[in-house]
Amino acid sequence: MAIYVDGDTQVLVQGITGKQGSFHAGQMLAYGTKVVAGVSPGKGGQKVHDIPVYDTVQAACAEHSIHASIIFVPAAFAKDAALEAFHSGIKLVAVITEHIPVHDAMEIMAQAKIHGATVVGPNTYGLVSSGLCKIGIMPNNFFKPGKIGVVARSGTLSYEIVGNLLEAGYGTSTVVGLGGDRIVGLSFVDVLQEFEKDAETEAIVMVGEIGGNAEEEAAEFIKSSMDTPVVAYLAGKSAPEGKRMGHAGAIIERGKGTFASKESALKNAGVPVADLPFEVPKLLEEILTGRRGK
Amino acid sequence: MAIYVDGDTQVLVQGITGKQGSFHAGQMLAYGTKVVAGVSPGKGGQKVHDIPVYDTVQAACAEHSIHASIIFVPAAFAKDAALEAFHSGIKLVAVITEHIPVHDAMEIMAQAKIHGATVVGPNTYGLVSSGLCKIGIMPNNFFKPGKIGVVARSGTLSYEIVGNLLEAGYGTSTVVGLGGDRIVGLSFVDVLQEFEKDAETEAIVMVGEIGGNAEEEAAEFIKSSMDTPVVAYLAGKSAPEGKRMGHAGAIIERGKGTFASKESALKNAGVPVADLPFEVPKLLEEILTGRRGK
Amino acid sequence: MKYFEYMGKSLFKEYGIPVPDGAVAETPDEAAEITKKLGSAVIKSQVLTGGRGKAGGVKFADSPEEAGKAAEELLGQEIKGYKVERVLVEEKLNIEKELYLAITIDSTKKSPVLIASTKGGMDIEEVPEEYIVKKNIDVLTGMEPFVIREIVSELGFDFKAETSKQFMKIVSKLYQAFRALDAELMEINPLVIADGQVIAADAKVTIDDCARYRQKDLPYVEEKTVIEKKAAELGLAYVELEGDIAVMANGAGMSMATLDILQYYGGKPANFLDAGGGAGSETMARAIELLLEKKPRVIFINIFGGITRCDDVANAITQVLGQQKIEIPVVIRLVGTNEEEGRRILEAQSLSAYNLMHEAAQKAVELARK
Amino acid sequence: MKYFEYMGKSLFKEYGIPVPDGAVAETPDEAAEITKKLGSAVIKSQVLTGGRGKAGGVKFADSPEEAGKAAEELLGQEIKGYKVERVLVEEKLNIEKELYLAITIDSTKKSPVLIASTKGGMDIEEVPEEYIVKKNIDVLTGMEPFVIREIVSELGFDFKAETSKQFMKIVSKLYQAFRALDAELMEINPLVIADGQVIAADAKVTIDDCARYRQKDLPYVEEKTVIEKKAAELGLAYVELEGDIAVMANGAGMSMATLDILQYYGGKPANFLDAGGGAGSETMARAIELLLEKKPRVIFINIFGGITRCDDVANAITQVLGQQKIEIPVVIRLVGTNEEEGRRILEAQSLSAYNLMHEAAQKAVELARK
Repeated sequence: MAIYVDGDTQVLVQGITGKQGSFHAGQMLAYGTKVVAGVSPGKGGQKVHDIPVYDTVQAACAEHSIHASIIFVPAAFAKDAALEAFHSGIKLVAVITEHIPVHDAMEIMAQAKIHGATVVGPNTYGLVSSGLCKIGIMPNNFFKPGKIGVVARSGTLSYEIVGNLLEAGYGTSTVVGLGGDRIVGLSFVDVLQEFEKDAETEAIVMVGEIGGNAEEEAAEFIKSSMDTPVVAYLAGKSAPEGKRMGHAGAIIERGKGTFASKESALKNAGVPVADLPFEVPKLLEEILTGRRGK
Repeated sequence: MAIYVDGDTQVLVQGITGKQGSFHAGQMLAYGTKVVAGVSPGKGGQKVHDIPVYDTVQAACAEHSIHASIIFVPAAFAKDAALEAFHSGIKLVAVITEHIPVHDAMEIMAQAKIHGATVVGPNTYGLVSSGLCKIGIMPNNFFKPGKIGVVARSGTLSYEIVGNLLEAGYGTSTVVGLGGDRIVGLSFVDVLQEFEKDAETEAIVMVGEIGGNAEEEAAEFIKSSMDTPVVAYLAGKSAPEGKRMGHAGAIIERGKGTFASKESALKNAGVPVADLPFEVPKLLEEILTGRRGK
Repeated sequence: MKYFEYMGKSLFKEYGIPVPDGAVAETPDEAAEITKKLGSAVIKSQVLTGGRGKAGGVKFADSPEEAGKAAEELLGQEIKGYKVERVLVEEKLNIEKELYLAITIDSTKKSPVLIASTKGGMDIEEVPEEYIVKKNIDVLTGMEPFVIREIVSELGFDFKAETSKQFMKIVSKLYQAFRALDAELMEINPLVIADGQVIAADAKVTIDDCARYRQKDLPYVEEKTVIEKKAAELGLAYVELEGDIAVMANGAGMSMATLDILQYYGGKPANFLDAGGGAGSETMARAIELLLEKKPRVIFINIFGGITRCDDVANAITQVLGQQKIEIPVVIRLVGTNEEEGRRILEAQSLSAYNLMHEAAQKAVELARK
Repeated sequence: MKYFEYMGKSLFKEYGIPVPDGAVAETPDEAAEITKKLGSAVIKSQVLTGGRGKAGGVKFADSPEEAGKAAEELLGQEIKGYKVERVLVEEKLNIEKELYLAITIDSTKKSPVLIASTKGGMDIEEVPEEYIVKKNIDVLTGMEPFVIREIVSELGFDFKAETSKQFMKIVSKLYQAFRALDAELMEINPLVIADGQVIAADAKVTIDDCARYRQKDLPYVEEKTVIEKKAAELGLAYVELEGDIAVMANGAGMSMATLDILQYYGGKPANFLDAGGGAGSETMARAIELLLEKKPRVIFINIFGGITRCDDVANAITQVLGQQKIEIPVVIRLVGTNEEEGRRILEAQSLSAYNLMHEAAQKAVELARK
């Protein structure tokens, strides 16, 4: 089992004829994802990796049953692409595009709510239910089936953690990248909630970073409502205060969203926090052994 | 029983300090409607017929449990008043105001859909579940409890029909005024659907008029999905083609929405159509007798 | 409020929708003058009705002289009952293709709807369904780019064609104008492709009367008769008819039913007058005076008071009757809100009112026959 | 991008939000000149940081001479590390009341949020909760009039007061500006009532960098160091730090973790550089050249390829090393998308790459100590 997507999920690629879109459509196919169609206005009728390309999402949906979409179009057109997907009734939309204006992101989220759609990202590597379906840009070889759920804000850092897990013999159930922007569709709490319901996810690794208060909210949720054990890693311990470290969300302001506040909230919720990425498997081992011992 | 509103419905009056608002708040109270609060920006703290007045719907909702609102504010402010009601979670909003720009009406309806609210009107006399709750501007004395449901586009014409029914000994369950504008919240089909579910509505009188295709749609619905008998009266038989008769909806264009097309659609659906308003009770009598005879 | 073609085109131009070169003329000389710059020209009668081409309201000219002559023929003519007071003189277009494009209000879906077709130039209802694209627009988000792409795709246009790009821009701008100007209808038929350019060769624009208060910059077009205009100034809906029984009722439906019932009994209504919407007694008094202007044989007042109060109506009647001597019979039917008070006011002036509409109507028809 | 107060106020003025009379000065003479018209004046240092009042960055003057003197004292001073290059010279306001008003982005609710308080003038975090009104705004419908009325009602303002009406207008216009200009923050603290007028006495405006492509009319403010600016031109996020290990990683989280791990092992990173987001090899080569500008002791490249491809990274490294002689050690960690090809490219140039991040980091720290 897995959350959000599984082996039956049929996927559309918006922006499939672009450099990133075509490359990753191929990678997703190679992973085993059912990429059934692509969209690129003006390129309708072409094929990319043998995937049929349509001019509009509407046209693609008329020919295929599509459950999820992944968006690669440039920032200036990403909002429109997302709305297009919502209007055609697609209920899961992963927005890979980065540098989307924050006002556009707010509109995307407001529209998603009206249409009952789930947005992963923007500025995310996507999500993958290991061995079943990858909707994203993560390297294929690290995502092997297993019982550990992973949810992270940052992309490469998740790969790092997932790589360490794999090294230690842990496969993953589903790995979700929330996205690095200030406004993203899913929160840690949203994803933890799903994992909690997923019988086959035995433990969860949460990869947070400084800025915002999503980790603190997650800590509260874990404390009040979760049974599945959670282990965390937090990036940004060494970041000097007030310096912006690339993500809009990673601004340390007014003493909120600091490493210390996140670490203490999580520890307070019984979540072990790793000092370094490669320590995560060890903490996981400890917490799972403890559980099994009970 | 009744549809939409009953004896427990607690009502807010938006624009309660205006001439129409205060007069009809009093009339509604006199009818027995639970008018619990009024809103008039800048008049918060006052009382009208002993009803407390608030500056905002939000403030009124903080003090009272409000199920429905009736709007009397001028056309230029009506959209804002409706959105205000929706945002405070009010699920039934009757908009009495006429001459609301059609673009505003479209926005009201789009917002109502998002908020899951039902809009009666605009340009309606409202609705009344006889003897239980009147949310509207119809004269009190004609609406006595009974088993006939009435749904109409036009106001005074409904009173005429309801008066004729009363004269003939028929009380009404619920009487709904759809409103005379081109864009209104409820269609004949919406209301017929509710009546069909209402065990105590024995028969329905539908009062249509030329223009639009709502009567034709109703005929189709009656034919396919209704068991409760329906009698109709249609206004506008004598209207010269192409002349606008007051309602934006009552423009005869392109041969659609004519008296003839409506009459034949209804008759085809087994609905008796009265030539004159005062003939409605007779047709009702016939259809009910026929039923009872079965 | 309907606009003349030349006004619609001037609005289009303002919003960046290409229209043919040209100008409006009220005299043959003006038409000739305009044609000097254009070389050859199309001379189009400006009337608030369709089908003007078939009615001979459009002429062509290859010189200023011909243009003057054409204008002379058209100006002053009547087309479907509308007098031609102006002609639009425009460049002749080298038309390759005629499209249809319109945005209007969809009452059923409660949203703006765009209608487009590759078969322009004819009545949209005669175009087979499969050539028509209908697209409801979310009024809250508007004409998003993806919606325009869907339209282009459904029409089967080539995305890369320069004319497709122009078409997309026109769709976007037309919707912008439609929303910004509170339009009920904006129709371009035909939208032509001429020398690689997409151009609005015609313009039908109707603006929502209810929005006039916030569209103060828009021109006002008089479609009404003198009496209709006076009624409009009072905020009342009035339509002139051919009969001899002047009618005042309240509510559009009720007013229509009143005409129906008069006709049913063999009477001929002189007008439709909806005094609904809570008009006060002063306004209603003015309305009754209006009724008298057409010199009817009978006045029939049919009021079922809701938001309209019977006492206001009674006051209006007694006020008019007190001020001027009225030779014709006035049949009154008065029930509803504040009915008792209304009757009391009438009785104080020795007037009486019917209870039942059909009885009153029968009486009015009977009196009109005398 | 943060704006100076004077720039924020000029935007406010454009959108119809009242601001004090005044102008910006770069010299004491200019400050004196402006004060001639104002009579007496406030002289405010223009720096991109808060708390300038407490730091002595605001002075008062009752004559042009005093204003010149005040400006002389302020110009060139440093406030919290920011050099004062301009002062804003403004009329003194006869302040009756100080309010707080701001609109910013609420990440949790994913919508704009308005924050208002009757206790303005101080840090909003020090104002007790009960004096703060927070209102999330529906980004699709905007600042509807009823929302403004709710704000006024929640603040306990008198609806009929003239200042309430002015406040309502300011709220509407501030939101309009916030949306139209792609702002991340628009803060007025204090929003003052002076002589019955509601006036923005300060202005903090931050514009979304991602929206610069569609906000071409807005001024550009340089907040970055020379190297940061060069990185920004490459589309990369770069922050200067104090250490000696130059770092390039991909992804903000990964880049932060890279700094964390270096520090964990006792190393000192010289910078933060996120080469993520699918930058090509050309861009990455430029980025590596940037790292060299700060003359670090070691270069540490830590790449986990996702959208970034390892072959692009390898090509970038070999390209730079092929073009210039680099005296310092380069520690590379390279895994992920197209890893094999990347390693092959490196090996062809006799370079090797680590597999594990912490081993690579330890090596980099070790080399930096030598």
